[in-house]
Amino acid sequence: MTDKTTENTETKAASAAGPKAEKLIVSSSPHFLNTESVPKIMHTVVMALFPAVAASVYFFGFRALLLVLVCVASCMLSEYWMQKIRKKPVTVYDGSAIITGMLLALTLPPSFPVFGAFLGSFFAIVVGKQLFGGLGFNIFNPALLGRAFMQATYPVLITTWTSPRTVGHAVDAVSAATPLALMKFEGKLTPLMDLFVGNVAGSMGETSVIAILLGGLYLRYKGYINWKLPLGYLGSMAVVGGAFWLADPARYPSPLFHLFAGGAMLGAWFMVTDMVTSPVTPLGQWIFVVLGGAMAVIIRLLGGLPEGVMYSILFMNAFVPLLNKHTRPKVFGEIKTEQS
Amino acid sequence: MNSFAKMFLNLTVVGVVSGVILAGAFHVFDPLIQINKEKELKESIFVVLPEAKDYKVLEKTVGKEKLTVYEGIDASGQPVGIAFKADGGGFQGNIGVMVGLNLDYLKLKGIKILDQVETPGLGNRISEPAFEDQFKNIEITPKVEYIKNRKPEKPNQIQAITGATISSNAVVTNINNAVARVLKTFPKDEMIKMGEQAKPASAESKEHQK
Amino acid sequence: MGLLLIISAISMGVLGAGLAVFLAFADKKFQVQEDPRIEAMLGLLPGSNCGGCGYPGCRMLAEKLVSGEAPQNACVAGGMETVAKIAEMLGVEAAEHKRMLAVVLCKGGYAESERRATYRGEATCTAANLTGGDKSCTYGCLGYGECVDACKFDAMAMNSNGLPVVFYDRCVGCGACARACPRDIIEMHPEDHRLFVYCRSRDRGAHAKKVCGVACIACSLCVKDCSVQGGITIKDNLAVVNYSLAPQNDESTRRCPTGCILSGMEEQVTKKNFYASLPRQAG
Amino acid sequence: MGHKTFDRGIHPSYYKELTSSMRVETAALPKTVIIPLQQHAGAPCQPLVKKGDAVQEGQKIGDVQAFVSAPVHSSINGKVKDVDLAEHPNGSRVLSVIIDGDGTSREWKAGGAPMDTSALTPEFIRDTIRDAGIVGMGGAAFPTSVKLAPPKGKAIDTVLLNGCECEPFLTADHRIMIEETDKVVWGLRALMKATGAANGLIGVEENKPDAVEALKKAAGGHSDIRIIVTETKYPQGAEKMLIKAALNRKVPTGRLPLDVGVVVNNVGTAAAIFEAINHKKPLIERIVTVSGNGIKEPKNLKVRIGTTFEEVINQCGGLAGDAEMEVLNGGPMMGVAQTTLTVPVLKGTSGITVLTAASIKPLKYDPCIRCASCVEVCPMALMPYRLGDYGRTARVAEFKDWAGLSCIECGCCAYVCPSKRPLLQWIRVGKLRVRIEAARAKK
Amino acid sequence: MVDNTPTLWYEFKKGLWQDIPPFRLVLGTCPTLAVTNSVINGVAMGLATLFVLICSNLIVSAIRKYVASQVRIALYVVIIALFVTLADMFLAAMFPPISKALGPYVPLIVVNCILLGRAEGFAQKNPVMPSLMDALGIGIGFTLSLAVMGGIREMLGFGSFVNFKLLGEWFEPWIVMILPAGAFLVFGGLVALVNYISHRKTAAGTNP
Amino acid sequence: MKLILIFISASLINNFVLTYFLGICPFLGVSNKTENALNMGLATTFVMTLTAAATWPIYTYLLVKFNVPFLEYVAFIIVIAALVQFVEMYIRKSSPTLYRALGIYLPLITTNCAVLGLALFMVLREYNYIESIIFGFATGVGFTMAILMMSGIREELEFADVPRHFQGISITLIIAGMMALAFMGFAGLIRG
Ligand SMILES: Cc1cc2nc3c(=O)[nH]c(=O)nc-3n(C[C@H](O)[C@H](O)[C@H](O)COP(=O)(O)O)c2cc1C
Ligand SMILES: Cc1cc2nc3c(=O)[nH]c(=O)nc-3n(C[C@H](O)[C@H](O)[C@H](O)COP(=O)(O)O)c2cc1C
Ligand SMILES: Cc1cc2nc3c(=O)[nH]c(=O)nc-3n(C[C@H](O)[C@H](O)[C@H](O)COP(=O)(O)O)c2cc1C
Ligand SMILES: Cc1cc2nc3c(=O)[nH]c(=O)nc-3n(C[C@H](O)[C@H](O)[C@H](O)CO)c2cc1C
Ligand code: SF4
Ligand code: SF4
Ligand code: SF4
Ligand code: SF4
Ligand code: FES
Repeated sequence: MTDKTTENTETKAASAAGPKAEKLIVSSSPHFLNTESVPKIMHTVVMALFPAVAASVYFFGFRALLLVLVCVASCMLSEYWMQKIRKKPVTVYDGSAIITGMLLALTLPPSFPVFGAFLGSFFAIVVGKQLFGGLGFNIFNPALLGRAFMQATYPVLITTWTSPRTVGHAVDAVSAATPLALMKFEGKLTPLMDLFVGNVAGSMGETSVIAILLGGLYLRYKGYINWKLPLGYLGSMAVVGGAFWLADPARYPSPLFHLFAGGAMLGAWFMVTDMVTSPVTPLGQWIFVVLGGAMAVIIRLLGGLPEGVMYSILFMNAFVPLLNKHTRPKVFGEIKTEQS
Repeated sequence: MNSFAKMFLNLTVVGVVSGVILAGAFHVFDPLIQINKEKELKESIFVVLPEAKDYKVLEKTVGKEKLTVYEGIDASGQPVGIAFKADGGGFQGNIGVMVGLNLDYLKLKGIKILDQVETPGLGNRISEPAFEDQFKNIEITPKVEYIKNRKPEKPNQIQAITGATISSNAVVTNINNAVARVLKTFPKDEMIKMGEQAKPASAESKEHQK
Repeated sequence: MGLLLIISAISMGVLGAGLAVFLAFADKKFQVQEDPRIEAMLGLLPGSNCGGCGYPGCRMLAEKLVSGEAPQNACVAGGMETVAKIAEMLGVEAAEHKRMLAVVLCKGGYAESERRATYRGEATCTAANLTGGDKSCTYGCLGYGECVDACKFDAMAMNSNGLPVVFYDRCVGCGACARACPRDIIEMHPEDHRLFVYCRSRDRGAHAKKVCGVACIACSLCVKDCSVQGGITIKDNLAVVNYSLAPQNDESTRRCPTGCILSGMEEQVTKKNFYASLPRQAG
Repeated sequence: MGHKTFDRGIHPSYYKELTSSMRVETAALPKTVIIPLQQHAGAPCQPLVKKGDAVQEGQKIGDVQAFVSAPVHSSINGKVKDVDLAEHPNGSRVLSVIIDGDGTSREWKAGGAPMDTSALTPEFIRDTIRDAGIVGMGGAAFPTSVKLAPPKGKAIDTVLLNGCECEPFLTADHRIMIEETDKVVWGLRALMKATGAANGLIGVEENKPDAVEALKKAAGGHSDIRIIVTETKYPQGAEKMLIKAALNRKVPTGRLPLDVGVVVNNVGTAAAIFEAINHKKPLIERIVTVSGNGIKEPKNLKVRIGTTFEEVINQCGGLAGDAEMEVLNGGPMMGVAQTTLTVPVLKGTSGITVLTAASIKPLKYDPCIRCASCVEVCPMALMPYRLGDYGRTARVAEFKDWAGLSCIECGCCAYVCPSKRPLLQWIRVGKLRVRIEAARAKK
Repeated sequence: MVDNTPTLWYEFKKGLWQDIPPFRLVLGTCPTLAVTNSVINGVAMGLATLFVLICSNLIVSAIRKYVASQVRIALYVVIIALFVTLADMFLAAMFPPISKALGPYVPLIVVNCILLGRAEGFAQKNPVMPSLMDALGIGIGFTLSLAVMGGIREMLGFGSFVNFKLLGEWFEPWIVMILPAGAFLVFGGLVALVNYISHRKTAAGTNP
Repeated sequence: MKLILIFISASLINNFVLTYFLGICPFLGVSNKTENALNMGLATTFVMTLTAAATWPIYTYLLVKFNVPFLEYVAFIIVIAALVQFVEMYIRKSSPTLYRALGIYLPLITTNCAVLGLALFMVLREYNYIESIIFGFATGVGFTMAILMMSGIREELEFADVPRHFQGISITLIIAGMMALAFMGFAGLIRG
């Protein structure tokens, strides 16, 4: 049985209101609600993503801006298109598709072709979101799904990086390695300060820790994200990364490196926290982030791919329904042994 | 007929009949399959040892393991190099490489990827001649190495395939491991001696056919 | 070649034989008889799992039928044909099976009855009823069509007056609609019932009349007009038909001042008629 | 912060300042009252009068022998106009006694000091309470005498007076605690006596410091009475939450406060008990907060039971404007919306809240975005988003399995939902379906 | 036999659309997913299955009267395995590259649900001729389905069709299509397409 | 150590369902409810472990010893069919409740290609006896995990507004595709 959502209610209620209505309204309690709304939340997240977008434009120039625009536009268009052909109310302006587009763009390398960005956005929205019925029903994080699809579709293009253009550095436009790839394949470590500011090669929005933190903390301040999720995820990464580091400091990087490099920050603040695709129960949330963080580090250090954040989140997404079902909090006053 | 007898008969008869049919079929097809396998082996040896026209099989058992190398010989029966298989894990699964080594044990003569299950379009480009050909005349001391995104600079270097560093690395590592093992097990002079004693494969297989 | 043949024949033979012995042994040891009739019975049932029989799903009913716990005419959705088949399979005479139909016992749509408030909330009848409902008549149809949603056989629709309509030709009598209605407006009746009081209001006549033009006002005219004594009675300000007594023609309904008691002949709408009667919509 | 409380819950806007400092005014004597014969949980009363009878203020006009029930009394002097079905604030039509007043009224006063509670017997207290028709005035209107008669083997150690009044807008209890402080404390002592409880507690939310002050002063002489200041949080006033906050005891699911040795009563109930015993006055009037942005002059009024909402509202300046409004019996969180203004004030009517169309919830809702807000606020630790779905789709087995029956209908979940999903309404549908299913299974 | 002729055509035809294996019956999904990264592989797999299906349906329907019910499944499976082994050897001997590409999925025809499904569901209850037609229809339907899947995946994944470069240099192949994920996605999409077409058909049928 | 690696590899990294496409039919068919999925997973795990335990000796002591490798498929399938049938009969007799929950899935397992695939892979990879059993068990665990995840997701989707043509098998396959995308993260985690 599907959700009888808005349009249903509206048309039926409107017709039922009939011609002879008096001036009293009846409804079921509670009668007044708080002022949150889905578009409000989503637009705040869009705002929170601006620092990261700005940083990517600063470091990677015009192309970064182009990619963000292409992704956002194609996400919105895809959503509009799907909702039109399904004859569903068009909800493009609630902002969730904008977030998906921005986040997808931020996970792409600056040199990624425009056509690929379009394809990824299309997949993210149409297959990753609308095929499940749109906002709220998707199982996997659409942006990450789009990224994973691109990773599998154009693995070479998506791992071709350019250096950031900053004063004093020679521009190496052809290709450069990301800090994680340097660590993994060449055993070189990037200075933490560069990572923090974002002065490294990598996906557009993943590079600048400070810009992401700014947005993330703003969201936390607004109360739209649960502190458990980002901190648990990062904490778990730090602990597992730290364990490796303590075991063999020469071979494995420090926990701070894990937190600052790659998609850890963007993932922890904006993707782990995606409400739709994370668990709703406290215990479920803990399991989600702890296992996710650990898995990200393990994939980074031992796996075939340099980046584990995306896969760890997607993988844990698939467990969310089970987690929600089986980690329900204990009902107030519930007693185990029922005595009569 | 009671049901047990029926069951018994059913299964036994089907078992015997299928056994017989399969044995018959095996008898017909197996030689063909063997020929295919041999042809594949021969072809790969001839690829990595281009001058070879025939080869000899040299075997030696060290501990539990049996090592096999193939000595390529030219039309006149003179050895032109040795070939051997190098196996090891790649990105997805096993990568098997046929490696051709110079008789002087200094340089590779060529390689051929026999089997691999790497990602099509990425890792599986190790099977492309462009990659395999890089290994011609590569020095094996101290070790074969790969470098990324640049033209090789040293005589023991090849360039890794972009986006498939792991597969490239696996090929190189496999080769290094196998070369080291062959060098240890089949010292140069012993090899020559063994080669003189062995018969060419073509002769052997003919015998076998009879 | 010969050896190979023999080896494989023997090994397969032995394997096959061993297996046969093993299974035969297991078969003897673990034999449990499951009634194959259950499967066959399931094949006869409509398979729509409508729940009209009172069991959770067709399979359950099949089991109960085979074990004799359910009457052969338990399946309401399958109709006479199914009953006959079931009876045949169970080897008994087909029980009498009267076709049941759903009847909507309220005629106060938008046109006839007043709505005193605006309802805001989930557009289902149960939900609206929880708030008391927006209708002045607290017994009448709320018009949110929960019964229509409950009908699995596409046998209902809401008409333009905000009342549900049952399609005479489609209804299989499963009773899902009656169970769904929070105000008990729908009743299940055998096909031969014709006389219905299309009102559920237990209010006194004056109030009932005030809020709805077609309410039963308990004026007793139908009680007097009924040719059989006690065929129609008044209970709780509402006329009640006693189906074992009252003749099902429309004699007794002639003088009803609000027209709420009717012989249902004219009520038999078929799906086709219903949709044909709708004004054509563009596109 | 730092005050006792329970887990989860919400902090809605309270709007209590509208009426919290207003003294209680006595409403004008109504011309007509409609007194439903069922104003309480339990069996409805049978009428004791018929059309045309003359009745006196305080005269019993309906009663029944059932244990869980409470008699009803006429709240004015006059003549019975009719005994008929009439609109009830719960939305149905209920048998009611309609009385035309003659404009006179009597005094309920007994000379001298209040009785000494230690001189009374528990039976006397219980019988007086029952006779006076006293039911819980905190909302649920459960007959108070029943609560005071615990089954054998259950001891009650604490009587907890509920002065939290966590509903937005409502200030009736607040005013009672300030203006009738002594009556409340006396009522509490009577309740303790009736149940044999050694402790008396009064739970008050921290946003009513003046009430706390007054109560502390009045209870000063009694060492067995303590005032518990709780955090201002909704639904602090729900009895399970209050017991958790005050005593750190958890009432097991499906059980009563009684099972943890507690009886919870509203402060208004306690004051009514004082009047019933000392003044022999049955429950015929109560304090009602009339507030909300749809009311011209919000007030606390002492109203005769049976007065129509219309009359009450008119005494508060009427509705503010002609636009569509919502009139609630109770506060905005738990109140029941009325379809007409001709419904009467009941014993359990603690407030009449009128909200303008613009300030109530919207009609439209969005899909659930799994934001977990509802899970985070549910004081019963349920999973409202899922219960809503199960209720809506009538999936009874799952609804029960996910503990839907434990919902106390506080509405926190629906309040916080950013998608504005009518969660509580769906849960109610689910509970109803469970009940129907159970009834059907029994048959 | 003669009076059976009209239905024989039906037995054949139903496998082509009405009961087309992987999409409608949702049987034999594993090979459908595993070997369809190119048209050739798909067709080879389909033909191998067709061969086994014909043989096993024939034998099963021929011996159906002599089989003890308790060992029915075991027996059928053995018969199927016999023909699969034959097919496997044949491929290895005659078409080594295809044999290599199909890998372990040829032996897995043994447990392809289609074979047992048809043996149990059809051949066991029907005479030889209809069983043959059924096998042909289902087998060809299966082969066609694999070819379509293979076609789409090869086209997108390599930019070619039957190894013939169709899409030009501008096309950057979608590697995902050759990977497991692509197989699932394409399969899912095709099932939806089949649903769509049949929904359209039924809709057209009821509202002329 | 090798045993642990085999376990992780077979249950996670080279998950039979999501990377080798084995056992898809039950994966699609029995994943609509978590309870069913769990039971199916357990039954499959059980049969897989037994299969590994039973086919290994047959391979080693019959097929290899007598040099008749071509009988591999036939011999294996006989053993599997017998095992499944035996387990079915046994459960039916010993625990009717368990049979109610599990029994209906057992015949499905015979035609679950994951079981035969398991035996074939086991031989191909030249595992020894203990390794084979672990491999069988781990494969079953991997199957159980995949089918459980899928069932959880499908239960969640009961309330989702999936487009009509995509409902049922179609969306299930697409979700499987997404799960396969997510599982790609494990690629190369343990080589070989
Ligand atoms: C779908 C997919 C398939 C991949 N296949 C291979 C592969 O076959 N061989 C390989 O070495 N790396 C493969 N990779 C790994 C990445 O491309 C990895 O980042 C790369 O090996 C690093 O090389 P680079 O430093 O040249 O970018 C694959 C990645 C993805 C997402
Ligand atoms: C059927 C029933 C029986 C009750 N029995 C008792 C009782 O024996 N003792 C008691 O203290 N309260 C009893 N209660 C009252 C409850 O504890 C509670 O105070 C009442 O339901 C109102 O609670 P609320 O206003 O929080 O909804 C009973 C309630 C119900 C519904
Ligand atoms: C969500 C919720 C909120 C409540 N809030 C209050 C309240 O603020 N004040 C109050 O007296 N009773 C409140 N109640 C009722 C109490 O639970 C309890 O029934 C009452 O205090 C018992 O006293 P009474 O029987 O004298 O009414 C609330 C109940 C619920 C379910
Ligand atoms: C805190 C927060 C984080 C979000 N993160 C993502 C994200 O990582 N990827 C994405 O596609 N949408 C994200 N969204 C938007 C939205 O939830 C998402 O598109 C839904 O998954 C679509 O159903 C986010 C929304 C919020 C409020
Ligand atoms: S109209 Fe009612 S009784 Fe008739 S088929 Fe529909 S739900 Fe069943
Ligand atoms: S008959 Fe009942 S369920 Fe149907 S629309 Fe009327 S009130 Fe709703
Ligand atoms: S589920 Fe019930 S108890 Fe929980 S917040 Fe909602 S209304 Fe309150
Ligand atoms: S608060 Fe609303 S949107 Fe959030 S989880 Fe609950 S029902 Fe869903
Ligand atoms: S084909 Fe593999 S399980 Fe059906």
